[in-house]
Amino acid sequence: MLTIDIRRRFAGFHLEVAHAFPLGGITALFGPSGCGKSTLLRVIAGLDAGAEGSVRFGGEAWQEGRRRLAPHRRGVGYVFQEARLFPHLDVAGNLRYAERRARAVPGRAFGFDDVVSALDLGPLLARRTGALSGGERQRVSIGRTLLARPRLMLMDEPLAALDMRRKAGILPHIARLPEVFGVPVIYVTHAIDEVTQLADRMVVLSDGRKTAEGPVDDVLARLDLPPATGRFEAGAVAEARILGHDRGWNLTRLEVGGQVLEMPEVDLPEGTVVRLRVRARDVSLATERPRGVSIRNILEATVLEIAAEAQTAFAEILISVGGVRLRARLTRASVADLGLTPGSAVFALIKSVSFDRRALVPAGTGEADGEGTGPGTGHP
Amino acid sequence: MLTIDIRRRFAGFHLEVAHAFPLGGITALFGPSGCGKSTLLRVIAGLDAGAEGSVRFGGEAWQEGRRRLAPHRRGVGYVFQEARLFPHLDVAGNLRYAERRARAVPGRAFGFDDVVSALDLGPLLARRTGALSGGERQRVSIGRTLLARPRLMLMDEPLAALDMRRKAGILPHIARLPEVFGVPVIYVTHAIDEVTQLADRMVVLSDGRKTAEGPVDDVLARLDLPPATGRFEAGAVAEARILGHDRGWNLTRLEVGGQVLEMPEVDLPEGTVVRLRVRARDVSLATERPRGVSIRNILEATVLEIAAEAQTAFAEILISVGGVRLRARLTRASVADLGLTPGSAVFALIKSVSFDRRALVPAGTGEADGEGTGPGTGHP
Amino acid sequence: ETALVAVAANFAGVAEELSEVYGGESGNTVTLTIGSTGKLFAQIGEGAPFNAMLSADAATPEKLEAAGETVPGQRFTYAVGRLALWSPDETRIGADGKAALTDAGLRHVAIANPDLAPYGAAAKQALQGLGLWDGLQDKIVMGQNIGQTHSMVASGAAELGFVALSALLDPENPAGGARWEVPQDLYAPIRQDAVLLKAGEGNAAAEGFLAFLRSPQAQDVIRSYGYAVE
Amino acid sequence: MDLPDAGPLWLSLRLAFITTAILLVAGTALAWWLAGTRSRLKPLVEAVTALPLVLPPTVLGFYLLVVLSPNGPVGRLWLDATGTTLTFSFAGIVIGSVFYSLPFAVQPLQATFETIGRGPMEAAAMLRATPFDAFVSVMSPMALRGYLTAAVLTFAHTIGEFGVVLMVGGSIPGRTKVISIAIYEHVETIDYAAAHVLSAGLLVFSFLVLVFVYAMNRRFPGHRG
Amino acid sequence: MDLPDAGPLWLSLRLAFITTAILLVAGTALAWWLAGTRSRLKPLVEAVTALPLVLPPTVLGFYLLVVLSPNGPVGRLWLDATGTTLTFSFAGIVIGSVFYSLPFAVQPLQATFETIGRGPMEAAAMLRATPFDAFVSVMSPMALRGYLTAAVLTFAHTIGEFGVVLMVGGSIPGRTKVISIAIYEHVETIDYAAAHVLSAGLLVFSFLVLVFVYAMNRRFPGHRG
Ligand SMILES: Nc1ncnc2c1ncn2[C@@H]1O[C@H](COP(=O)(O)OP(=O)(O)OP(=O)(O)O)[C@@H](O)[C@H]1O
Ligand SMILES: Nc1ncnc2c1ncn2[C@@H]1O[C@H](COP(=O)(O)OP(=O)(O)OP(=O)(O)O)[C@@H](O)[C@H]1O
Ligand code: MOO
Ligand SMILES: [Mg+2]
Ligand SMILES: [Mg+2]
Repeated sequence: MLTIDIRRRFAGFHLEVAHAFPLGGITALFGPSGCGKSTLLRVIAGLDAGAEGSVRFGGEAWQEGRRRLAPHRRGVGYVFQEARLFPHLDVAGNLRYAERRARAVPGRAFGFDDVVSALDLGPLLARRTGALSGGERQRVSIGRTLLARPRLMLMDEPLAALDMRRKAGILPHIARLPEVFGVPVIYVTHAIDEVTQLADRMVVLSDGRKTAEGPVDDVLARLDLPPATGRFEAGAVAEARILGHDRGWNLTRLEVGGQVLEMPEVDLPEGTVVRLRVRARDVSLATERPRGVSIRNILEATVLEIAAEAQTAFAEILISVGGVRLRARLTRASVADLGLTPGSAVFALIKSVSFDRRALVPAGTGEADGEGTGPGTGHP
Repeated sequence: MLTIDIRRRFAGFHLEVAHAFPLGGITALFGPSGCGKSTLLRVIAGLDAGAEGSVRFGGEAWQEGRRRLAPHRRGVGYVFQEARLFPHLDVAGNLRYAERRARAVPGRAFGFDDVVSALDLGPLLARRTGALSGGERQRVSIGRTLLARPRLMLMDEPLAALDMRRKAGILPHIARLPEVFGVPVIYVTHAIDEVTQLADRMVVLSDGRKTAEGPVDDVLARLDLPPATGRFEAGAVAEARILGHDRGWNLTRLEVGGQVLEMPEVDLPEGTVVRLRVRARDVSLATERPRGVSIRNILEATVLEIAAEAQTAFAEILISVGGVRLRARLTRASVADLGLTPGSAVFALIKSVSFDRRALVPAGTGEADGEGTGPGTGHP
Repeated sequence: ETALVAVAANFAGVAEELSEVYGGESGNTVTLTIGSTGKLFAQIGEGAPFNAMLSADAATPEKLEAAGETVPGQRFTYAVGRLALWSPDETRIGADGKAALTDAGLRHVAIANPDLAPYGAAAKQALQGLGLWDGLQDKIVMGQNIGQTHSMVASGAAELGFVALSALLDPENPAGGARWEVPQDLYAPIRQDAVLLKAGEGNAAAEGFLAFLRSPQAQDVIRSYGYAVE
Repeated sequence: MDLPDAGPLWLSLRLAFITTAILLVAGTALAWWLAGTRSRLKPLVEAVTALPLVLPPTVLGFYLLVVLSPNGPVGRLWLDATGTTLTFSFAGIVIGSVFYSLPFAVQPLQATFETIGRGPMEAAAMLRATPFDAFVSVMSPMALRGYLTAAVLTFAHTIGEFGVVLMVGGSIPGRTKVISIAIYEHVETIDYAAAHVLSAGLLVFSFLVLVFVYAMNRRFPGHRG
Repeated sequence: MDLPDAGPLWLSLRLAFITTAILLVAGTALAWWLAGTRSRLKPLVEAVTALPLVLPPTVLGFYLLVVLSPNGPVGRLWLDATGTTLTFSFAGIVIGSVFYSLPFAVQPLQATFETIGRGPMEAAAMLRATPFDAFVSVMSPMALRGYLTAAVLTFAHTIGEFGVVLMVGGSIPGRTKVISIAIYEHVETIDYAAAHVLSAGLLVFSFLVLVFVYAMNRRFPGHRG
């Protein structure tokens, strides 16, 4: 556990957060601009001399009152919002800088070349850092931090400067950090799609206070969060088992709540249990089974709960598909037209094409506390 | 027209672009990290001493060969990727700096307070720039540039550091720049949602070359672009007329191709003609009219064209709704199951909730060349 | 044996020649260190390793003796300096130096600082004797020592200056231009005294060199530079 | 002991103020050019600006005397133009001080400009600031610490220096006899008591000025990380 | 004319190298402390570091002479420890030069450190670099331009300065008679020809050294915009 209970006061801004971060997997730190995300990371890293309170990393006291363990002894990696490459070194120099200072991690070697190829840094190695584009800079910064083999990665909006394809290329690497290195990640972002793709858990900050925490989907589904938090992306996660593939149509069949569902083909063996994210806005409901529609997934379901959102066109319906809970986002008008009430038997319509690559949630790397077990721990 | 035909050579990178930017509306400059977007902006702004070729802004020659008009005489505003606030001034000082140097724009006053409230800068005014969060910095930078009342705005990923709500708050202001100020905008981004929400036209750069250009939807619909460009967001834009509002259900009715469509309520008077973006993946097709479904918009349509994407699950269908062209994204399996062929009569199913606030395209400020007509032009 | 001898700047050229001659004859080595008289006084007070001092005045050796820094009874006048009015411009000075000093076109007269340099004090006396001191106040510029004064004239910045005659007569490097040797009755003799310092007690080279200074051979050399000897 | 004459102190302060003012302006121009140029001459010019330091002040003063005297090229022009000589005048010691202290102004300014880089100037140009405007309104306040360094080094050095001033100025009371010369004279004439008083006064005075300057700099910090 | 004696030049170079080396190290420590401290003493210490400049070199030399002589506190200690006197020795003129040139090292370094800010040090700490490591491997190369300025000012000033060295060292050939004193003496003793030769040689030599240094700096640029 990384247990913090800290206060930081600026003129006009006051951060006060107590939280226990499990040392495993990826925790997203999510919140609007100016809510204190970067400040919180700086306190954890030991870079903020003005913070008070306690920060404990497993058995180590990193901060107690105003007594702080020096930042460089904490073994945290920090991908800064503004990259902070060393201008006097070229790209390779920046990477080697970190590599030379890394602590050996027995068994799990992950060398210079691996990082270079994973982040596609090869063509940049001989470049001056001043001659990098914004996105290139950020990739180098991520690579540099990886090569230092930290015990805890703090990442401050590392992908904001990257395009979708590059993002897509890097996200899986970040997602695998906890597994590959045993290094837990605290990941600051305001992009909800990054949260949903990467994180196991999330902590929502708002104006210096923690307003929500928990597994990503639980948090996203909470009705009391401001809609801009990502209502549009909100949904539910269902456990599903891969039944088989239809290579001809490039489809994969899954079993969800005893029924069959199809999605664009994924490269996983039959029988694998996956977590499937279903966005509420991609779910329609029908009172009779439609025919001749392109929508391939028509699941029998029961309405559990209906939450109409006043002053808006929308209502959110919680349904059960053979015990698996999903959410549907409809207009209030449709709810009325179809006469939906809790208990109604309905058909849930889910377009197959609505499952993009974000749909499969990484099979959570376990919330187990990693202290002393991860390869990166055990040294001061 | 801003007509450029320029070359810039770095070791290992070569930018060569000829293009004519209409001086009206918003042109998105889109492309992956490192493709040369920032470099191109710098050449237009006159900040790159190493570029060759010509840059002409209306009747003015900004660059001819290596002879360049000094950057400060061009009257361009530039929101830099890294904000570049003046550290010796507080936030108000940064804004006033620009304001004092602005050229008067007769008639269309847009003062300090307007910018401050539009960008929610009030609480930051007395702050040192060093005490701003990443997103706050970027908002100040946008405000500062606005206050200088440029003749052409160059924006380099200005919203990358902003959360969705703030983004949503600022996007409309950026979208209205061409109207309110008569200032055309060239907007660099790698976020396809910003392109679709903001831009009238887009130019796609790839490795220093222009690979596509044109109206946003045409470009996004092009099948030869790499899928990561934003296939997921692709769609079509339909002209629609507002028929009326249903205040009770918070819905707005529109006429599209002679048929009626409902979307979450928008605040526009009856009779207004708008451009409505319909994402291909939100459109399903049916061969018979479904009943008892929550999907409110069921439009009669004809299949015009079917493009199956080899090796994927997907097919893209061009349909006509009373002459208006829309796109639908289905699985290839469904196309086969429904036996769709060009000419098939179908029903297009479009969820009302699929229209978020991005759906309404700003009614393009006309592609007319703004020279001498815009209030910001006419001075050197 | 070797000795370190501190020498006033105006005598440095002569002292060099003398030390060579002395070195050749005695086998001792005399190393010279050059300084202004005031500076040398301060350094000696702080334990400078000088064995002997050839001062530019008589007062400083007296003070040193009073302060107990010297070997008593060894003080003597090794040279008497002479003052000259000099200009590199031959037409500036005719037979009568006073005329040159009252010329309407004269802008600056350089003298050494009378408070610091014996040659300066002498120049002041001479000007007072000529009745020109008050009238020339506007035109007088001062070097801190006679060397700087010489530079001011040599560079042409001051048209005229009171310099050491010895500097004009340097056999290796005779100065051009015009000079007027200031009549000796216009100023008190510029006695330059030498002393054996405590650090030089028992130093054969230092004692020998001081003795050599009084030899006729040395006195000839000294005279050849324009000094008088007693 | 009498109260020491305040004349040399005022003269020194005037000299130091004027020299510092001239050098902050001229040094800025030169440092800015050096920081921005891609000319192949740059290392040569940089080397030349440091050269005045290499010669002993009195010797440099001697050469300046030659150049500035009515027989020299510059002095001739000045004489023709003003009817007065440049040597042994206040104007002359200002020129001498400016020349000698040049590196103390140029070098810190150049270093600061180069460390700041062109980014802020570009940002200002994009807000329609002319290069001059941008320099005044953005670059120089950002370079405040560099200016402070340049000013302190130049000012203090001009107060303390006397070799060049002595030679070029001729130590004329009320015109060119600055405080450093006065103190020097007291030491040379073995009037240590007067030297102590003057030195102590100068040190205390300078210390107070410097503390004030640095404290102000702290209250209005420029660009700090 | 004979070839001038090369001894004083070597002595000057040794003195300048040693002084510069000492000051780059000691100046770094002081400048780093000043750049980072929030102590209320900061403006006082900053003012004190500039003070050596305010006194005329000869006068400063005089006070140093008093302090370093065996009658003074420091000189006493030195004498007891080494059996030699500090005054009129090479060690003594090194101390004098270090003291006098302190501002030329501290001020540009501090200005550069402050302009760079703490960001890079933080980034290095996050890569497990100790503060010392981070300083050596990140801050100092980024501050290259500041070091260059400090080194050039210190080096050139030590070569050219003679007041302090003359007073403390006593112009003893082979021990403390450096080139600047030699040139000064030639001028004072009206041996202008020798002075010209030495001055020209010194200028050319220094110029070449400086051009080389600046050209290297250009080829391996540090942090530029
Ligand atoms: N040194 C400081 N002095 C005063 N206020 C500060 C300081 N540093 C940060 N703040 C304020 O604290 C708040 C939190 O800043 P922080 O950088 O943690 O935000 P953030 O959540 O990271 O935002 P963003 O997503 O925009 O980067 C902001 O309002 C910011 O202006
Ligand atoms: N001064 C330079 N010297 C050499 N190469 C450079 C220089 N500046 C930019 N480049 C290279 O030119 C290419 C284009 O850079 P540019 O900054 O225009 O990219 P970009 O499209 O803005 O990328 P991003 O979205 O990451 O900001 C990159 O490969 C970059 O490394
Ligand atoms: O040699 Mo002196 O001390 O200038 O008269
Ligand atoms: Mg932040
Ligand atoms: Mg860019």
